Amino acid sequence: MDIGLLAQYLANGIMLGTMYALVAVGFTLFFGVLDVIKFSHGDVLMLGTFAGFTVWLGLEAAGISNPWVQLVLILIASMAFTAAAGAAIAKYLVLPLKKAPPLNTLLITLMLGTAIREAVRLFYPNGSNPKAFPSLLPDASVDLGGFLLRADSVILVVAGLGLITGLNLMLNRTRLGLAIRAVAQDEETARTMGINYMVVVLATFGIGSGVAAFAGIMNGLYYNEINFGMGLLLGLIGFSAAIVGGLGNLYGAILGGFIFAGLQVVGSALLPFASAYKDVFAFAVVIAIMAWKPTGLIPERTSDRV
Amino acid sequence: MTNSLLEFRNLTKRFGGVTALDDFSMHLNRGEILGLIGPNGSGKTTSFNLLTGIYPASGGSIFFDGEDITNKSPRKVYEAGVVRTFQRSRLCLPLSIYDNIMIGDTSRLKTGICANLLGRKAFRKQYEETFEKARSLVATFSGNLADRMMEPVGALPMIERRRIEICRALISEPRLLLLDEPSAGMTHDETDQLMTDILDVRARGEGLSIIIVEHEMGVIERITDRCVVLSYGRKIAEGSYAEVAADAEVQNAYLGVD
Amino acid sequence: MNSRFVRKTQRLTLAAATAASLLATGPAFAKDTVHIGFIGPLTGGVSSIGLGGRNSADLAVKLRNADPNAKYTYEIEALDDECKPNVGVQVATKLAANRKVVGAIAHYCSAVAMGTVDVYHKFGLPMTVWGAVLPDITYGNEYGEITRVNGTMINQNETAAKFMLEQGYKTWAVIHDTTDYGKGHNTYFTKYLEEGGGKILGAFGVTSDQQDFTAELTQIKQLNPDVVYFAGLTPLGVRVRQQMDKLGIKAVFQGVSGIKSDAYFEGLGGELAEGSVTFLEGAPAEKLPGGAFFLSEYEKAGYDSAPEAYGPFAFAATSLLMDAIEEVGPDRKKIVAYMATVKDHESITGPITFDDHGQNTVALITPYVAQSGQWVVWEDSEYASGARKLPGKQ
Amino acid sequence: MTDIAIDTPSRPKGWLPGVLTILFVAVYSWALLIAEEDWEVMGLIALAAAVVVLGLFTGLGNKVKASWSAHEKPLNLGALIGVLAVIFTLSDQHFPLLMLTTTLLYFLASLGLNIQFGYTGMVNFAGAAFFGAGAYTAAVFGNVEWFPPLLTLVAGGLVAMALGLLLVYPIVRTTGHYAAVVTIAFGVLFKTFLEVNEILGGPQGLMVNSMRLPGWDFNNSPTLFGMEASFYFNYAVFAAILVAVIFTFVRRMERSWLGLHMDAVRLDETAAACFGISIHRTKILAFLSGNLILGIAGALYGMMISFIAPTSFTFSDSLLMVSIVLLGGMGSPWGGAIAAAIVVLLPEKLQILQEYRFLLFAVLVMLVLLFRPDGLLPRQIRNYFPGARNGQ
Repeated sequence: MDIGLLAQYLANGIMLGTMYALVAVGFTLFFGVLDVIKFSHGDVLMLGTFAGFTVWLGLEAAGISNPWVQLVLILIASMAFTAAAGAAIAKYLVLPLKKAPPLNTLLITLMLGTAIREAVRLFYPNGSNPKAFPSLLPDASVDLGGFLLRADSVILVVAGLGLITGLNLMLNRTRLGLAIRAVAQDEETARTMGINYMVVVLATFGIGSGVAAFAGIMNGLYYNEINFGMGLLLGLIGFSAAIVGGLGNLYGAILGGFIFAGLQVVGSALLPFASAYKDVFAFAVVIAIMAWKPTGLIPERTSDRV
Repeated sequence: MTNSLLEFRNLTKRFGGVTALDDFSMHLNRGEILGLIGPNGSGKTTSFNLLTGIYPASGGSIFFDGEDITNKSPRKVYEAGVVRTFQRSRLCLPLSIYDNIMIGDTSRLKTGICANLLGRKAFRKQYEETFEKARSLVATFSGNLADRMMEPVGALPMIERRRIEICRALISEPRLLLLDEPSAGMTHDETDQLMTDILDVRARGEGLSIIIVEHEMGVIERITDRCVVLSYGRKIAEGSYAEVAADAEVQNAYLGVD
Repeated sequence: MNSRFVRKTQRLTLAAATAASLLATGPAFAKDTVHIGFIGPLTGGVSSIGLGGRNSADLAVKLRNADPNAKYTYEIEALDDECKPNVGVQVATKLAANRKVVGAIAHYCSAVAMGTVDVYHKFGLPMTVWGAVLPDITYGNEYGEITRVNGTMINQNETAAKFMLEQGYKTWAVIHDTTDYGKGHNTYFTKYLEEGGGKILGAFGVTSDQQDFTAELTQIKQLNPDVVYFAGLTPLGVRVRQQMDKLGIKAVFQGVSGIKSDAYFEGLGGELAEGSVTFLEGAPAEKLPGGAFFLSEYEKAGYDSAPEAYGPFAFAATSLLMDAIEEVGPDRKKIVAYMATVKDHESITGPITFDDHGQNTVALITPYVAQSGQWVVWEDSEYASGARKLPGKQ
Repeated sequence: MTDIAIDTPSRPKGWLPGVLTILFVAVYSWALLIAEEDWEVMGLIALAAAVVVLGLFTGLGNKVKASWSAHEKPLNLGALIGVLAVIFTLSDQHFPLLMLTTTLLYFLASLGLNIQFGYTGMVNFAGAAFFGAGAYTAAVFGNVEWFPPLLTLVAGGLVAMALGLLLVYPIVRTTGHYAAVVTIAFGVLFKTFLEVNEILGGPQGLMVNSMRLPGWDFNNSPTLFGMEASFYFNYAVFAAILVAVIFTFVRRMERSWLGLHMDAVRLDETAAACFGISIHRTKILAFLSGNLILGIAGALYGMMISFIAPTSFTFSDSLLMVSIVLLGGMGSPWGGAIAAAIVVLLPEKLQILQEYRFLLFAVLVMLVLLFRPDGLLPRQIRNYFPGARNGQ
């Protein structure tokens, strides 16, 4: 294969992988502290992206048109909004079901996802139609022999990877991170050590959701289109990525995200049929990986006490 | 045929870096009641889990009735005649008393689709027989429960649940019963009663052997023929209750002096 | 201009003027209410077209109800097919199973219409297509119930191929959606293009809700065609055009009637849309015989969205159906029989004549070009005058 | 032996409450199906609410329950007769029959999911995919001239089962969330595959031929007592009988050792394994038989609506099916019937709700999960031979 073509696919894969990893780390974080799957993650992300979009409309109306200012404000608004939504969901839907079978949490958040999706479709002005998301990043590009390296893609990937690295540092180097890890390790012990359980849980859900919002904005900037259904597939992919990587730790999520993106790119570039088969291919491989490693590639420690 | 029903040979289990059971060898004679004792975390429940096939062993082997059953599936172990109770009660709370007890027995009954769905007459006969069997077993432990066979277990107090759990283990007429802290949460009198009932059932059948993990030393003293003491995954003593109770190492282990 | 049409227009205007007095005195006699159905994509990516169609049909009904000479009061039941075939079949069944409904004006999306024609036939409900362009909808069956006022994609692609070749382009790459709609366009365009000497370098089928076209476009970039021919609907078209830019493909973006909508500009913004080319059957509304009347009435009625490309056809189809009911009464079988005889029937889109498959012949095809954020008829554009240039032209 | 039965047989529970319930439900469904104005539907919903409240607070509900468990067989038969009676009275009405049949088929699908989810605890997020597999099979085999359409129905079930077989390995190996991802991935994969695969109609979908029995095409309108009935009449009667047969089987499955094993596996896999219950066998059996039912329901559904497309079988539709099971009550077949009626009929009947249906049901299920996790009609404790004195 031509080098330029290869580079194009590689760039695309890195882009998607970063996006998926950002979504997947949320699933891993939530699972870490509460042993639950919050399936509305993807739709909360969509909600955050729409919040960002709304802010952009507001800024346009207010005459603030500097793209950098817009971008920063959109990101802040979107991530803050999503973080608040994530924490609220944890408080009012996830924690009350802590004693119920874990599947119930999965179900209630699935239904919440549907509710959010439908609410945006029905109540956001003209919500059933796709929205044109603005291009706020410089569209300068360098043509490297058949491969167009664009400044905006580079910025997005660097920012996304930076955020993941930051998250990792936060988990490993800060007091909050320590507390999160302590709760993930053993809730009882963490409580007795004086960690404010509620605060840690809500913070985790807030952080995880905020990170996902970044992925949502990234998705909007990359495809220049957002719609009420965008969270569903992103959430599904993020979930699959987190599970395939193994719910045990952050690296699993990142690994899973890049594996999924890799599968999609390989599926669209190398398979002899239409590129639309890439999702079929990627999900089929996900199922195969689950058959091979039933608890993911980096498994969590078993906790079924007998 | 040897006299020993069960034999652990150099059984070892490691979880990650932790060695839960270390080179543990012991045997159980036919018809014997053996007490498995030791401080918390000394590997008692782990040895049950290895024996019943829940965890794979990291090393060593288990022989039951002369047959190597190391790393056999829980099902195979059950089929060989080994049943157990659990440290934390593991009944199916929404199900009736009868259902819970039958969980201990049905895999020996006919479970084919045809037998269950089409031949309802034959199934009914089976049902009626097992119902009587389960009911009389329950009556041994708690006369009052025998008339409430169709009530959900979740509505019963903890003590009754423990009794149901033992019924579930006994309904299949096993050869070896593993009791994991059966008296937890019971008063002294209730424990006494429970032990009497178990011995009662044992006396009715032939040659039920029992291994009991128990913290209540009164119980151990009263019913066991022999004791094995574990500490940090290693066997530190073996013998009659009086012997092990007098052992210095055992006393150290329990007092935490080491 | 057709004289009978003018008479009718005057009558309608008169009716509107006297509506107030009529309401004051009360109707002289109680008219029977007749139910007719409308189906189109009212939500989703192509909803602007669907809403335009619905409003236009609604306008036709309102005007007719204000006409004191009409024998019946009409009530329109508008249903949403979401541009999804299965939803279309569901709502078509609902409409057709409702005995009160005597006729329908339906479908913009060809894929949907392909699924529903059997339903109308099964229930004997006369249905007139107002926007779907796939030939097979009328020609693929022998159903008397199905008629169509707008043209098919055959003529459209013939004109398109000829037009683009005249502009001097030599090579094409095709992206089409994998519904009958996209595949049909691809087939006819390829046929006419190759007859005219153009060359297709590669054709790529994509699903109608695909997000990412990096794989297809990367290959297209390697093929380096003069023109990218896109056969699909607006939402997909927006994405393809956008990602072409991301990968630095400079070719002309040529669409089909499916992207002739305002949503195309809402999705892309004027800059990226600039210079896209598309084709639509029929003359633009402003230039149609009754178009000015239609547009002014539409404006007066105060709908919050534009009639879009196929609004006039929806208006014409609805009027035709009501004319039929006035003539033969609210009876499905009789309406079907009436439709078979329609010849030179006046409408705001010009005279309607159904051939033996119920297909109206709309010979005129109009090329449009995206200029400064809107679709402009080619002849009137700065591209035709030479003030602006399509990509790849000197 | 102490022998004090809780319910003294001196006062046998009457069949009357049960029969009256059937009568009421039949008349009610008839009224609901033909109601056209919103106020009529609203009134009927209010009536239903009133009856539920009445049933809960006056003990009437318990009477019905007792009556049903004492005379289950005749009353179940009575329910079937009730459904058939409603079908006959509506025999010339296309749309009400279509809705009734759709409800019946969703109910059927919920029975399949119930085996997997309600009994065995294997949540299946690809219900709509397996339902769709049945429908697509019907489309493919229905076009083969020599293939008997009745067998098409069976083939639909078998194909859904065979697809289930592909997933069985990962599914029995994984548990909980990991198992969830397998079915979710499959659901998405299935829909995407249909969309990109042009042989099966691609995104546009496929025509499905009608159901035919020897000498009888279901698309013909039968003549009843000199009146021409709707062709949906055929499907309604057929679906009602099919539901009755499969309902009986599912009930028997629940009330057998198989059902007990499924419960044991759901509630405690480890304990079940320690008592010799084969987890794999139970799960495979549950998953495959559930899929069989889903496939059969889907095949008949496809034949009835005569046109299918990938967008009919999306993840959201799977969720809707899971909602039916949850709303009705996990493991409660009758609950599934009520929930299916709510999920199918309500949005059709109340046009205002049509657009909001997914939102409405999502919120409803959330409320159920939070406040009534056992569903609208919670599952009763297993009674192997209801009505029998033994064990009572």
